[in-house]
Amino acid sequence: MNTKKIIGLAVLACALPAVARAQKTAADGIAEYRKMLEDGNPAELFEAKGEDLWKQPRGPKKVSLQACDLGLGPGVVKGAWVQMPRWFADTGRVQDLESRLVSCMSTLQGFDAAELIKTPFGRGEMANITALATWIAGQSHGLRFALPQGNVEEQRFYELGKRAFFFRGGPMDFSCASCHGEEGKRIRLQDLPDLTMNPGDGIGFAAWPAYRVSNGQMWSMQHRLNDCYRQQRFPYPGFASDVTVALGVYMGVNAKGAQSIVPAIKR
Amino acid sequence: MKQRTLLATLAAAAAVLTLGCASLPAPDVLDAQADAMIKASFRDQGIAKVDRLNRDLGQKACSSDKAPSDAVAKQIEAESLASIKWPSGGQYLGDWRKGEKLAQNGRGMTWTDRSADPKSNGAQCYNCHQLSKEEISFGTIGPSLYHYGKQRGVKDPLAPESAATLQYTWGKLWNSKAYAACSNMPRFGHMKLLNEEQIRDVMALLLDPQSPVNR
Amino acid sequence: MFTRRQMLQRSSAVVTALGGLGLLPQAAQAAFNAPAFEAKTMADLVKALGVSMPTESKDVTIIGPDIAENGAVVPVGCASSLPGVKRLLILVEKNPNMLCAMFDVSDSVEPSFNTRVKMGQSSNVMAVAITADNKVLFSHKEIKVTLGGCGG
Amino acid sequence: MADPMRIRAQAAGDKTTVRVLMSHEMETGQRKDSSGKVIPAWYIQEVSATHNGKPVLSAQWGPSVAKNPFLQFVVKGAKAGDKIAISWLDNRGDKRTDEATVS
Repeated sequence: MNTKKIIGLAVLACALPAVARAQKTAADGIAEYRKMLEDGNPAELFEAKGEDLWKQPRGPKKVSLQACDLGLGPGVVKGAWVQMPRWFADTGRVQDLESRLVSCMSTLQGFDAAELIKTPFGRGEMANITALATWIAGQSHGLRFALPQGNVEEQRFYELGKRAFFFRGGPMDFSCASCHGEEGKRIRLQDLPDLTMNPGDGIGFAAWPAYRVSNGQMWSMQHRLNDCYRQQRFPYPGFASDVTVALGVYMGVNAKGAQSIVPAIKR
Repeated sequence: MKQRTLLATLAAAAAVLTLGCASLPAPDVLDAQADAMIKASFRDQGIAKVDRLNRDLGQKACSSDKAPSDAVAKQIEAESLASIKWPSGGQYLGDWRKGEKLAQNGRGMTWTDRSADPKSNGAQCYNCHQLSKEEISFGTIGPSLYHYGKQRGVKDPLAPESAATLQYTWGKLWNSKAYAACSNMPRFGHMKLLNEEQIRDVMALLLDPQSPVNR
Repeated sequence: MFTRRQMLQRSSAVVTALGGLGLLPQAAQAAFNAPAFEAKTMADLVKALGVSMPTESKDVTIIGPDIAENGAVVPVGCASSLPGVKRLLILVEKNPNMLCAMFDVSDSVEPSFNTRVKMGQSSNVMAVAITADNKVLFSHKEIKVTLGGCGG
Repeated sequence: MADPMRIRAQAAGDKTTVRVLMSHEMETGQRKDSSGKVIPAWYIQEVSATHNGKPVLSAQWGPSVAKNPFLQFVVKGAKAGDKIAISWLDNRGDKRTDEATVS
């Protein structure tokens, strides 16, 4: 179309060293793209749904989740996300937000926990758990991660999570650390946070749940971990299984002080 | 009443005692617990079976934030080098155009892939490496391979002076651990991620002076 | 500012009220122009819209990033500073059907709209403005769609 | 019925910026499911807006508008307390209207 202008630009661009140009343009372009998406994150739709689900009487017992204890007392939502996973006395387990929601939905509302856990992501009650997690996590927007480590089980889960993080296996010899064990690396154009430390505000553990642009889905941390393991070419991790919770403790404790920006929007 | 209070006090003290005494297990106990936890947490899905969690010597030795001992690293490298299958008929090079397609393709071997046949897999090169100046979307986990052949002085890949580079490159693609025990790079030949023909195509991409890598 | 819940409650109450009165605004809308949305070329598109081929104009603006990290969601905007614009279109040249969105401009809104489109590959993206006196003008920009992630 | 929209309408001077998020699949009709069957097209075709009941905008969309669509536009003359209502209609005949108060 405007051939002259395009040629002009091309000539100008060629004056720069090829690689440096590609690098700068790509990084700037991606930053510009991400900025344009910030205003109007479809995650808001899931937050609104999650808030409704929290307050609605639901399940066989027709009660709401408002008596659910997320670690800060029954019904306290604000601040809960940045202190999870943590140990819960009533279940005697270290739980992340989603495994805790499964507990509350089964004890308070009468849902069958085993059924909930085997529901695929994005379907039925699992879609509801994701929406709930999105709203609950969003209520800690701007707060800083401070997972409790006072209980020995919490400490043990950190150690187990660390071992899981470095566990190398599968046909491609990948571990979590293959991609997330060093600073400043990326896959294609996507920056990879170093999850062995606090990678910074709103990065890594502090950026999920997030709306995934690539498939238009809302992804919780459980879903994020599940797909990491898929890409790692591992077998299928059970929803809320110990390995996923332990990894949550490892990454969450490492992220101490990082500010949560969730719900985020991601490629 | 008094007795009940006493009992309660005792119970509370016992609880405190239990908690207070509870301490973190020793590192080797934690190692065993982690292995058991991992085993219990995964299940088969499609082509991704739980036997993928059974680690060989190298995978096990490289499953920590600490590097393996020199002796173990040497053993892994020696065993890996010995395992390399060199190309049939000494033919190292295929079609760089097919190689570029493979380099762009990051698919294969996940539980959502139907088949584990190498023909359905990509070589994933761009995920971690820069290869050409045309493709700006490349990863940085591995070093840049732009001008890979050119920088190694490969003017004619079939000339005798190119033989050592050809051999090393084939070996690296077949079993990267032959040259670095804990390399992040998959073992494409050894783990049957790519077949010989596909590796020849990737070789051509890296070494043919006409490929986008060396142009 | 209302809380989200208040807003949602309001929203659903209003739906019922408007629906009951038969006042849902879409009743007033024109029929969907299927041929325009099925057009594969600019010639087909202008034919479906009953207008002439567009000419390039700096009075029409297309907004978008230079690079899209993912083609599934690409933020784009169209605007015009021309008086008497009655329609603004967003087009992606290399999509199977090029027309993405068509906005009818009234006196009560600014001739400027932002939305997000899907792009199958890197392409020229255009904003087209049609004025009340049937002038058809456009501007364009190239948006590069990158491959990302592990690709599996 | 479809999930509610998120509508934010913010006045600055005599102009109100309206941002809308709609919950919709926006299926193109060009994708196949895992068994190879084409997933039928399902997308919003018509969008309209009213300001205190008076139509101010109508739009037609194709399936290449992104999933969970976002729309931003500016209404002239709207002020705090006014009502902005948005409606959509998809190719299956499903529809939804939501309203927000200008802040």
